[in-house]
Amino acid sequence: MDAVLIIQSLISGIMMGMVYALLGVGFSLTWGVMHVIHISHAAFGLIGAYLSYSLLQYCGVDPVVSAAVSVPLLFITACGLYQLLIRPITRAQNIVMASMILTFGLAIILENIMALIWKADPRVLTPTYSSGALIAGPFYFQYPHLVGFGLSVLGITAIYLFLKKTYTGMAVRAAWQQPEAAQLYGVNLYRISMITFALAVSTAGAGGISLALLNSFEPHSHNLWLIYLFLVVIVGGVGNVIGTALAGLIIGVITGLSMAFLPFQWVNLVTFGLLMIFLIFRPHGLIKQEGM
Amino acid sequence: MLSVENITVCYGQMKALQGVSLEISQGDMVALIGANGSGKSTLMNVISGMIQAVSGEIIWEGRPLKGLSPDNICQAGIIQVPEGRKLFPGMTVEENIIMGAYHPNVRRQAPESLQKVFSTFPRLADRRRQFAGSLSGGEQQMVALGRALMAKPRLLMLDEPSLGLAPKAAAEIFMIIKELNKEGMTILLVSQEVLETLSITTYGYVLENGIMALKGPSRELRENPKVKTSYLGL
Amino acid sequence: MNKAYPVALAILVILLAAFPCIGPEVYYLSFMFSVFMYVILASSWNFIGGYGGYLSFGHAAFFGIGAFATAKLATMLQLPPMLTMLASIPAGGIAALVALIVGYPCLKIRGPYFSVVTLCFAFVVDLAVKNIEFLGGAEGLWLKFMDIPEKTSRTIMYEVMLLLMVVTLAVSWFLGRSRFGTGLTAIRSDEEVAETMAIPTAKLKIQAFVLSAFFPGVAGGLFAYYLGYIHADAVFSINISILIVLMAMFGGGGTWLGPIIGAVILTVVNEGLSTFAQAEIARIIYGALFIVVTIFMPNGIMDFFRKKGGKT
Amino acid sequence: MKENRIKDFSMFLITAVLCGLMLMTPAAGFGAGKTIVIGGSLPLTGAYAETGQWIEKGMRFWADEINTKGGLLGRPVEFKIYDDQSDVGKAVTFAEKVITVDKADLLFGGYPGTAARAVMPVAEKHKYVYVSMGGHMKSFLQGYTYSFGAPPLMGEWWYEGFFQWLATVPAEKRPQKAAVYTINNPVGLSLIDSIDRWTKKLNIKIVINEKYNAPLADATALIVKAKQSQCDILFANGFFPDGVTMMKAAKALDYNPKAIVQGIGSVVPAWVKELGKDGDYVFSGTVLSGQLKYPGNDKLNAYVKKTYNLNEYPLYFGFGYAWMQTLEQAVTGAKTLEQTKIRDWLKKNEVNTIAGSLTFDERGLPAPINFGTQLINGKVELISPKNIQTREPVYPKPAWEK
Repeated sequence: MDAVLIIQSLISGIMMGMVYALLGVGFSLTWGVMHVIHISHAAFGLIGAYLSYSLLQYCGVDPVVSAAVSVPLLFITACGLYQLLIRPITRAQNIVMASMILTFGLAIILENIMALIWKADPRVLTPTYSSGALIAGPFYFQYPHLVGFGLSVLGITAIYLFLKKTYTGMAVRAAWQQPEAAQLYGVNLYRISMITFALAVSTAGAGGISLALLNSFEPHSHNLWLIYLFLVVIVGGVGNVIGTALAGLIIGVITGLSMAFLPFQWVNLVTFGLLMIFLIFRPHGLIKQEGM
Repeated sequence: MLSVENITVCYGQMKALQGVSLEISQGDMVALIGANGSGKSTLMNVISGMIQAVSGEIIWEGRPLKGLSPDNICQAGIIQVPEGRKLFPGMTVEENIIMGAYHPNVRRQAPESLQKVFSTFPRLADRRRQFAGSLSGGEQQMVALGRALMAKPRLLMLDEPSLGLAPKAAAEIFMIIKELNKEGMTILLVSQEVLETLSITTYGYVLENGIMALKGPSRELRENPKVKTSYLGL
Repeated sequence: MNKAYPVALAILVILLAAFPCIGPEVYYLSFMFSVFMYVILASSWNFIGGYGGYLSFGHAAFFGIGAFATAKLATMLQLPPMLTMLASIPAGGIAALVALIVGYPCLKIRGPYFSVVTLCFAFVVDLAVKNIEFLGGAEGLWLKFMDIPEKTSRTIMYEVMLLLMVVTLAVSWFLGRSRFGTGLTAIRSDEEVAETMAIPTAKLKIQAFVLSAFFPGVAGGLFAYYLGYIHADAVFSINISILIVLMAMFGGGGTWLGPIIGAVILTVVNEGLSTFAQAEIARIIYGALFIVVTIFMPNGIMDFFRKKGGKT
Repeated sequence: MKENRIKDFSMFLITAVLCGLMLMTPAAGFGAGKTIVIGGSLPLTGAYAETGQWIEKGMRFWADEINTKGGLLGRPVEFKIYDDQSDVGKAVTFAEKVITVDKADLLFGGYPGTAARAVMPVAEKHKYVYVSMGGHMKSFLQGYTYSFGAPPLMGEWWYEGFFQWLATVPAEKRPQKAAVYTINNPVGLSLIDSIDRWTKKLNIKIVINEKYNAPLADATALIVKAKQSQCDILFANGFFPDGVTMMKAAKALDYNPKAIVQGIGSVVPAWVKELGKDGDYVFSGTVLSGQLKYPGNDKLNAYVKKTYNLNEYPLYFGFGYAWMQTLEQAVTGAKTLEQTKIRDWLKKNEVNTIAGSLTFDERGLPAPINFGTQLINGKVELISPKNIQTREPVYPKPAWEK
């Protein structure tokens, strides 16, 4: 087994893992802060992907630039959806279950609205640089992967800084760790939940764009994406931003290494098997620490 | 300044508070005592807006508070230090304290307030980067107090500040509370350490099974035979 | 205890059993077959998910294991078609055995982590079946069909599935009232407290998990036979796993009637919608159903009607 | 408690009534009237939605055409199409519904892969003629007598055209080493057979022969391996998503084999539309093509040009149309709607479709049909056999444009 193959496959594995992490980080937040398991999270990611596809196709806007359009758009939409759908179920005895059923329904609706608007044909996001690569010695860094990776690192860093440095971000963490005390110090839980939800949905949009740079997508692709982001979130520890990023890296490394060393037929099996074993031994994810 | 009038609170069929009234005026330090489950924390939470009363009024500086949400009440200047401190365990000491200044009214003065808190509790300044969960009980209570001070309270409500602390730490906390009151802060103190509480407060209320059983100046309450037998163990 | 209640149920079961006698078209038998199947899946998921609060997201794995084990047994032993149906019972046993092995480490994990471990497990089984030729491989397996008229064979399948459903529901009903069930409910509300109350939590959980794997295993065997050709994608689909959870929770988990209501409503509505509306619109209406029900009945349909019932 | 039970029970009754209502209504809708009802299910939503929707369009085009011509046996035709949500179980149930409840006069065919495999026995048991693409060779070896692949999508034949052309290339110019990557499902596996056969014959060494499971998230390692082993022909036996991932990786990693052969990913219109130039020079096969000189193709091309702005009708559109043509001719030929007679007619006679003239053997299959194709300048060109060639293939494949 030679080094070039191993390193090359590690590189692309890690880049891919980070994209999953960006897609997962918002999922992790809504789950941690609001106890809402947001099944339609990946569907919103797919909307981001479709929006940037349309913008590229009809206006020639680069996907990264179009993130600047779709992210705020998703933010506003999510605020409305929160008020309309999520807030009413906060009175359920079991928010986790109620939110899962509700957002599962939402995912079906979104998928079919996308199918009506963009049709069922598969799409590929092809900006001008879509199949170029940066060549460094024997290694190739594919531009779309690089851009997706960059967008992911940027997105995750932004979320991290938001949570760490701003009052609103701190309120999000506070509301999650100790909702009662947070309220006593002036945190409006509904407002914070709305912001968390909207923020999560908009990062999903950015994550969707990144992932669309890597793979083709169809209206039902979100089902597949959901599985990966579930894994990233659980391995990283729910609500843990740094953990999610690390989990993305680890999943990338596992995939990369198994691609290099195993027959391809066994790659997915080994990835899921290892994750299962990992979860059995470290059920709380990489970092068992509440907060970040 | 604050008057609680005839408050009744129900948990399902059970009445937690029944027609409870209480009065606090500017600069006072008032004690609220009672056995476990007598409804002290419930009263605190009603004032803070965490629990809605079935009937009764709460008047704060001439305005009714009923129906306001906790964050609005916080904005009005009523700050509670909850029982068990309820710090944010995954945040550092500094972040915990800064969270006290979350409300936009006080956010601007946060840097100065932070300096002041650190000068009041120098020990916290050394540990500002540590996670709140890793501190000792006494230090945690200081963080909780510091966090409350950041919010510039006009009425500070302390729920069992000495619970679970070593005697020395408890004494220290009471010292600080006394000091705060001297500086002019209005305080409502809930505690099971009846003797200690009644000795630093000016006025006291005694809750029994959700009913305000006794009230009067702390000095008198200390001499009250009923208080003596039930709470002071004399 | 209301005596009219079991009697009414018995009548209902007899009516269902007698349904083929009035000579319905084959489709109705097949459709009822699939309704029964989902009732079995949701109800047996409910043993561990509803009563015990351990939300397994990989229950399709046991369904699929049952299906493939049945097909494999049938082809390996050259069973005649009628015996193939009986082979679904040992196949259910195999599913239960797998549940025992997997459940031992997995049930130590709580909450959403358990859900994800079971999700991974379902993928591992799915991929293992596809990759290992012996287990069926990616080509899938064909089953021989009975040499009797179609209507007769579908009637037999219908009755067998009905029988399996009655057995599953009897177990479910019994669970809800037994000490076993009470123990599971205690685990759901607070496992640590349950432990201090000397409830053998580990044992109960494993038993419930194994039991909840057995019935889907048998149902999977019958389903394989119903399809005539099985492929991993058809029986291990993540959609089936999620659907099972949703059906149970939709109706109201932790009650024996909830999963039945959830399974029946969702199956019937989905089938009905496919008949009446344009494909995408039908799916959108179906999705909206979940949203409306959750908003108006956030604790499940059962709970909603219980409360209404309590008030009147 | 008693109150609760009664409530529970009433819930039960409500559901039962609801259930009954749902089931009764559709049965009432269709009478034996004058129209000929052609029923079945298609995956209109879910994973195979794209395929299903194109098939539906092709079928509806046929129906409009025949209805304007005065119908089938003088009766107008009408479709009863259910959406099976890409679920095999549902496809089977709906097939039974169409046959037993809707009492459809004819059954229409389905889509590739597993669903067709499960519906074929249903058609057989109910003695309904089932004209579809079938589920590759294995499904036609089960002894069904009512199923016809007319034309079939046969993975085992898929590369025939390409290999026949490759055999005409002088030996020294042929590729020497092959990398074969196959998606691990019935479609992918059915492609391997012809590769094995032909590479032996043409003396091409298979250096890499691997399977992968969908989803293929990243193809970097696959391409690096092929590149390092200096494979000069790449067989990417997969669907659209993994096909795209592989093409993008091949270009980014600057892997330039003499030929890239793709399974069925490159036959959908999205390939050209989405990949543009990067999708060029890919070899594949086809059963149908708008460029073949069979009658009807021009008409279909004109229609898709007008309606969908496509230069050539998509494969699955053509399939939908061709199956209906077969069914139409069988019904017209047998002059009846009796299924067994239609079947017997099909076994004995020839049908003329947009895929040419077909006669069926015992298994319900025509003689192997396949045309080699290559994408050149965003257009699917036929390269083999020689008599239908629309363009000389571009070989070896030019290096990637950077």
